[in-house]
Amino acid sequence: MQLDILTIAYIIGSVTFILGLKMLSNPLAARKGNLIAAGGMTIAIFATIFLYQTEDGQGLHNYAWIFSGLIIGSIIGTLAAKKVKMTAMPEMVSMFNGMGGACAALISAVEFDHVYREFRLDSNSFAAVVPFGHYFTISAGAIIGGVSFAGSMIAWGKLNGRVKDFTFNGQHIVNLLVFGFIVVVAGLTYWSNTSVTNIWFLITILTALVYGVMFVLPIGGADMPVVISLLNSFTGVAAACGGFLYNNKVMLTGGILVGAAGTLLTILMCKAMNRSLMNVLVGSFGTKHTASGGPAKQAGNHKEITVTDAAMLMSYAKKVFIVPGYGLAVAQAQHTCHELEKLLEEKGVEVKYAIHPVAGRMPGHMNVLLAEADVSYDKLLEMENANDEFKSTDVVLILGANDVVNPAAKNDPSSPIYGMPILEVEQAKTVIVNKRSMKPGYAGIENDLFYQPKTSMLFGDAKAALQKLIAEIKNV
Amino acid sequence: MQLDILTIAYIIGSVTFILGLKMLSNPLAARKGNLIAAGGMTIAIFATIFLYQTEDGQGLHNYAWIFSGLIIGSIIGTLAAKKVKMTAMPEMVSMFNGMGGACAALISAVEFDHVYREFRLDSNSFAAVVPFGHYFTISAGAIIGGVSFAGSMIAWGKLNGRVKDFTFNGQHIVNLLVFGFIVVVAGLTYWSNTSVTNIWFLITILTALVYGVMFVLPIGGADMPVVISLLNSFTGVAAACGGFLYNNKVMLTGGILVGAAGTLLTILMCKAMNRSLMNVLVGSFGTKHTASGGPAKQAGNHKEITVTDAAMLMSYAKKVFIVPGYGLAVAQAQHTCHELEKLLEEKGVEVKYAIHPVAGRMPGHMNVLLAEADVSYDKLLEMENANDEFKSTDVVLILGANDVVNPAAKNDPSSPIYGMPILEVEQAKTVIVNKRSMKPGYAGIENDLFYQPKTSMLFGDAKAALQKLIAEIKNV
Amino acid sequence: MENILKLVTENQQMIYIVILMVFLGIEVIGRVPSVLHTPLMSGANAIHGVVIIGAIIVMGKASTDNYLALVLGFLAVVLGTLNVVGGFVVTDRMLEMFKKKK
Amino acid sequence: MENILKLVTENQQMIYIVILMVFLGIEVIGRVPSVLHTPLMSGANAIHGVVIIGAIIVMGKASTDNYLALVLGFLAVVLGTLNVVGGFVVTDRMLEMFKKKK
Ligand SMILES: NC(=O)c1ccc[n+]([C@@H]2O[C@H](COP(=O)([O-])OP(=O)(O)OC[C@H]3O[C@@H](n4cnc5c(N)ncnc54)[C@H](OP(=O)(O)O)[C@@H]3O)[C@@H](O)[C@H]2O)c1
Ligand SMILES: NC(=O)c1ccc[n+]([C@@H]2O[C@H](COP(=O)([O-])OP(=O)(O)OC[C@H]3O[C@@H](n4cnc5c(N)ncnc54)[C@H](OP(=O)(O)O)[C@@H]3O)[C@@H](O)[C@H]2O)c1
Repeated sequence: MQLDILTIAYIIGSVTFILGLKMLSNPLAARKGNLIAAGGMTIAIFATIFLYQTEDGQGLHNYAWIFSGLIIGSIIGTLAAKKVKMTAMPEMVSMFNGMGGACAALISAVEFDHVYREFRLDSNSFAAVVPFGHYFTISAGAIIGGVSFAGSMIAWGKLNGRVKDFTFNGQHIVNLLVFGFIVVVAGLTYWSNTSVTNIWFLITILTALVYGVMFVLPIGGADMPVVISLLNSFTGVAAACGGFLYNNKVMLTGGILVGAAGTLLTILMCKAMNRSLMNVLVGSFGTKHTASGGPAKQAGNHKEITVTDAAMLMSYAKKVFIVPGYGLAVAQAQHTCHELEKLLEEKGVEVKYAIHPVAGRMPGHMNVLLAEADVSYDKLLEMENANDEFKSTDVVLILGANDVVNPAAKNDPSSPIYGMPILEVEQAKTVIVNKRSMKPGYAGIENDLFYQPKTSMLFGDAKAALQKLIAEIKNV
Repeated sequence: MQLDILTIAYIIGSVTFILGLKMLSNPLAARKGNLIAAGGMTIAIFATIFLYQTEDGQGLHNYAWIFSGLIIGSIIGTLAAKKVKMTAMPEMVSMFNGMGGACAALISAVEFDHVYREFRLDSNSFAAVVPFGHYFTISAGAIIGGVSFAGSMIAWGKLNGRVKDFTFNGQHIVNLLVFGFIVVVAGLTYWSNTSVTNIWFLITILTALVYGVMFVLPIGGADMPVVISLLNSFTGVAAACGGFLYNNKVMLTGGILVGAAGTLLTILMCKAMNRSLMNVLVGSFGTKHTASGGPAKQAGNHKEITVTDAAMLMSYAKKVFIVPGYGLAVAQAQHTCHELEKLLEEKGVEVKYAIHPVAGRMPGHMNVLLAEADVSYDKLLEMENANDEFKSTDVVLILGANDVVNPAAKNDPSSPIYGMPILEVEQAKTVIVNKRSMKPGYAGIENDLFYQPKTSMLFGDAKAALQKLIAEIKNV
Repeated sequence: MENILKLVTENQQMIYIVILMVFLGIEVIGRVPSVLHTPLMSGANAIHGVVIIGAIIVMGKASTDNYLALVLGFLAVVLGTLNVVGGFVVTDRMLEMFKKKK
Repeated sequence: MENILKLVTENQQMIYIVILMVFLGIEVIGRVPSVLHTPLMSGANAIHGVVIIGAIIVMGKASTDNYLALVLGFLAVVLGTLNVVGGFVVTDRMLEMFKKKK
């Protein structure tokens, strides 16, 4: 009876996960989908706590531990999630993903301990008593969870600047070797004498952690969203291992669902950047070019524009396009930007935003950022539509964007970003670029646009520059 | 070993069904998808024949019967499918669907016979010895299969004109009563004395057949595609019952897949006609209005046009739109129509086709028809695009279409087709309508378009009229 | 009530398979263009012809002296084959026409 | 080889569930607009937090004197909860911003 209700709770959980994920991929229903999945998760969790029975018909105990764990986790989780700044979202997601991976690895560790205590005295190897399938799920959960945990931590560190890119020659071969080593050690754990089984298992987990670190280290910071999505699907698979272990359908279905969806999402993200997953993982895209590019390699002369001139130009324009980028997010200048937009509109200037899908550091970053400042939705143009309109635009104001307007993506086949669709701002009459220096953006490459006759630079922090612009325009 | 391979064959079968259906809903991959599903089906069938084992480990026998059945079915099926005319496709599909339903019902009948022989002597009712779940699947398979078979036959008859619509007052209440009767009889079969169990079961099946007939009879002929799609999903569920019965995963998954997909497809079809499923099933759409409409109710005067004048008009037009409809298919005039198109193009006239999604008697009917005559794809405009272009069109030539150009769908809220999107041909300069008389189309309602000053009628069979037109245009 | 609940646990996996299949059926069809409705219907029609497997099992298990079962089973095999073979062939013919368009 | 084949039959239903789930995951994501990539990633992230259920089971089964298991299990519960709660809350916050657009 009790178990039957648990089964039903699990079915409800699985169904809400599917529904939730389905709705999450539709802009209008996304928020409701998230809530539905959260509701199903809550049902599944409490059903487990109160209804679960072990094979011999006993309920769970250690309620004090369980509830304190739940309460502590909920409080920290809620606080962290509520406090994090919008720009730090991807870091937060990476962090939470790491926690999930660690959880899966810990479960496997406890389960291993359980089996180990039972058998270490009676037999001389795991292989003799533990079915391979059972050991395999334990081991896979530990390894995948460990890789996901360590990788996510590195991704987190990279996103907030604590961890720097690190590459050396032959790194991918070393990584492959480490991976092979894990497989060997996992085999040794199963087949070696029980006196050392636990040591081998410990080595398995440790090497998995090392592999996680080495896997993510060489990948450029700009590619972290892709990596996080991949690690996300790893954690899903690790959770599914737990589902196999306990023959628990809700873990199994939830884990596999995320594993599959995450893998596809990873591929879709790569496609949006016009690159292959292989290229992201092995290409060391971000790093190499930060090294080779850099401010030394200036290709020509750029010209500057004063705030007064910029204000004049924009006040008398018919149509102004604002191109927001990562710099706008860093400067937290979205509200000031919205102010400028309103001011110009009052003066009869038509103002629109051109949103590049990968501007910023996470997909949809600019949409979220500008929504935060209450910029109205119909002012935001997607890349294709914006590109159609630049021809009839008088002034394009670029606020802290760089790679997404780099014409090298169109013209220079040797450029690492070649093939990425960009905002073709050079079709407009005038281009004003606001950034703090001539330094390159995340891809670490020079931007020809800045040296073109149409373009003038307006140096300074985005927020400060916008404030000055606003003051000047009010005077015009 | 043998059974393990069978399991794998079934998994392959299930996967190919999913893949096949997925590909079928994408125009470019559809044909490949159909072949993949067919391949999976072949594997599953032959694996069953050679690898299946009963619970006591025996293989199947009666190979001679099985193979002759397969061969006879294949030959008839292939011949029928190859010989059928394009316009008769929906009838053919309905027929095949009925065969599937009958097959499911027969399986249930044999299975019932099997159980009955085993228990009739030992016990006094089925309820005492047969688990309810087992009986339920047998009974559900028989009933659903029977309804699907009988309904499909009636649908087939309606489509080829052998069965006429038939309605009486309170029909839907009678149908509900019949359905209730089936449920009662199915219950009696289970709980009554074994001496009469077999009689009750026979009555169950017979009433299911009656219900299938009565269910489809009142529905208008034009709605048959929707009904067939619905019966299709019934047969899917009946097949899934077989899957439960034999704990056979490939039948279960295939059946449920088609059941779910078919139900959604039915709803999508209704949406494409801007009606609800309820309205289709209970509305008796086609019938009522064939009765109330009809040639007597002419709303005004129509004018005719001679072939010579029509030929002149079209030869000197800049842009001509052809609107094909059911009449073109009936007259098998697609090749002649293509000839006219080529002739006009030679004369420098721009010719395009406006394709309404539900023109003809099956979705995509016109696309298939014109493709058969090698009309090039980019000449076919979908409704929305065609509607944008009519304004700049000199002559619209309507060939055997009626309901899809009826302005009542836009203007007359009391019309049964009100709300259906139509081709707005009255925006063009001139409209020429070819049909054989002033009779209404499938919905059975008057068409105001024919009485408008812009419109002139060119009476006659579509093929004959087109041939005359071609001859005249050659003379111009 | 308790019996029904027990059925749920006993057939847990089946229930999962059915639910997932329903979701898949709906997802896979998603938003097809109405032009493809007929071939899709006919393709789905061919797939439920999988019921032929049940017919083969029934036929193959029938004892050789049970003529009722033999005849009904034989009929079921023939009809099921008609559904499968006819369904796939008819769909292929229809799709062949469609492909020409490109 | 034969053992592996046997595993297939024994875990037939599980295999079906896994395969169907993979299909569903792929179908459901389909073609999302790139604007939704981040919230979708974070929502999926919250869902795999279902691993918390494993942590609860481990914790609830650990004997009260096995401190290693208790401590590791407790840690697992805390981390799993972080994943679930943090994941859903962060996703909700993100989507709240998106909704404002309309
Ligand atoms: N969105 C995603 O999902 C995603 C995912 C993976 C990778 N990426 C990558 O991230 C990049 C995004 O392109 P992007 O054009 O948005 O950014 P970007 O190319 O990284 O350029 C940002 C620019 O902003 C300037 N900046 C920094 N702080 C500023 C401040 N406080 N005020 C004004 N300017 C400031 C920087 O120049 P100064 O230092 O001179 O000020 C920098 O050149 C692309 O390479 C994309 O492929 C994005
Ligand atoms: N396509 C689908 O999937 C589908 C599904 C369900 C329902 N329907 C319904 O079917 C109808 C389709 O509209 P439609 O405009 O294509 O056809 P329609 O409204 O049925 O009209 C066909 C017209 O063709 C004429 N005709 C018949 N034989 C002819 C011949 N040999 N030569 C010339 N003309 C001939 C008839 O008039 P005469 O008798 O005067 O010649 C008739 O008025 C709609 O009501 C639609 O809702 C379609």
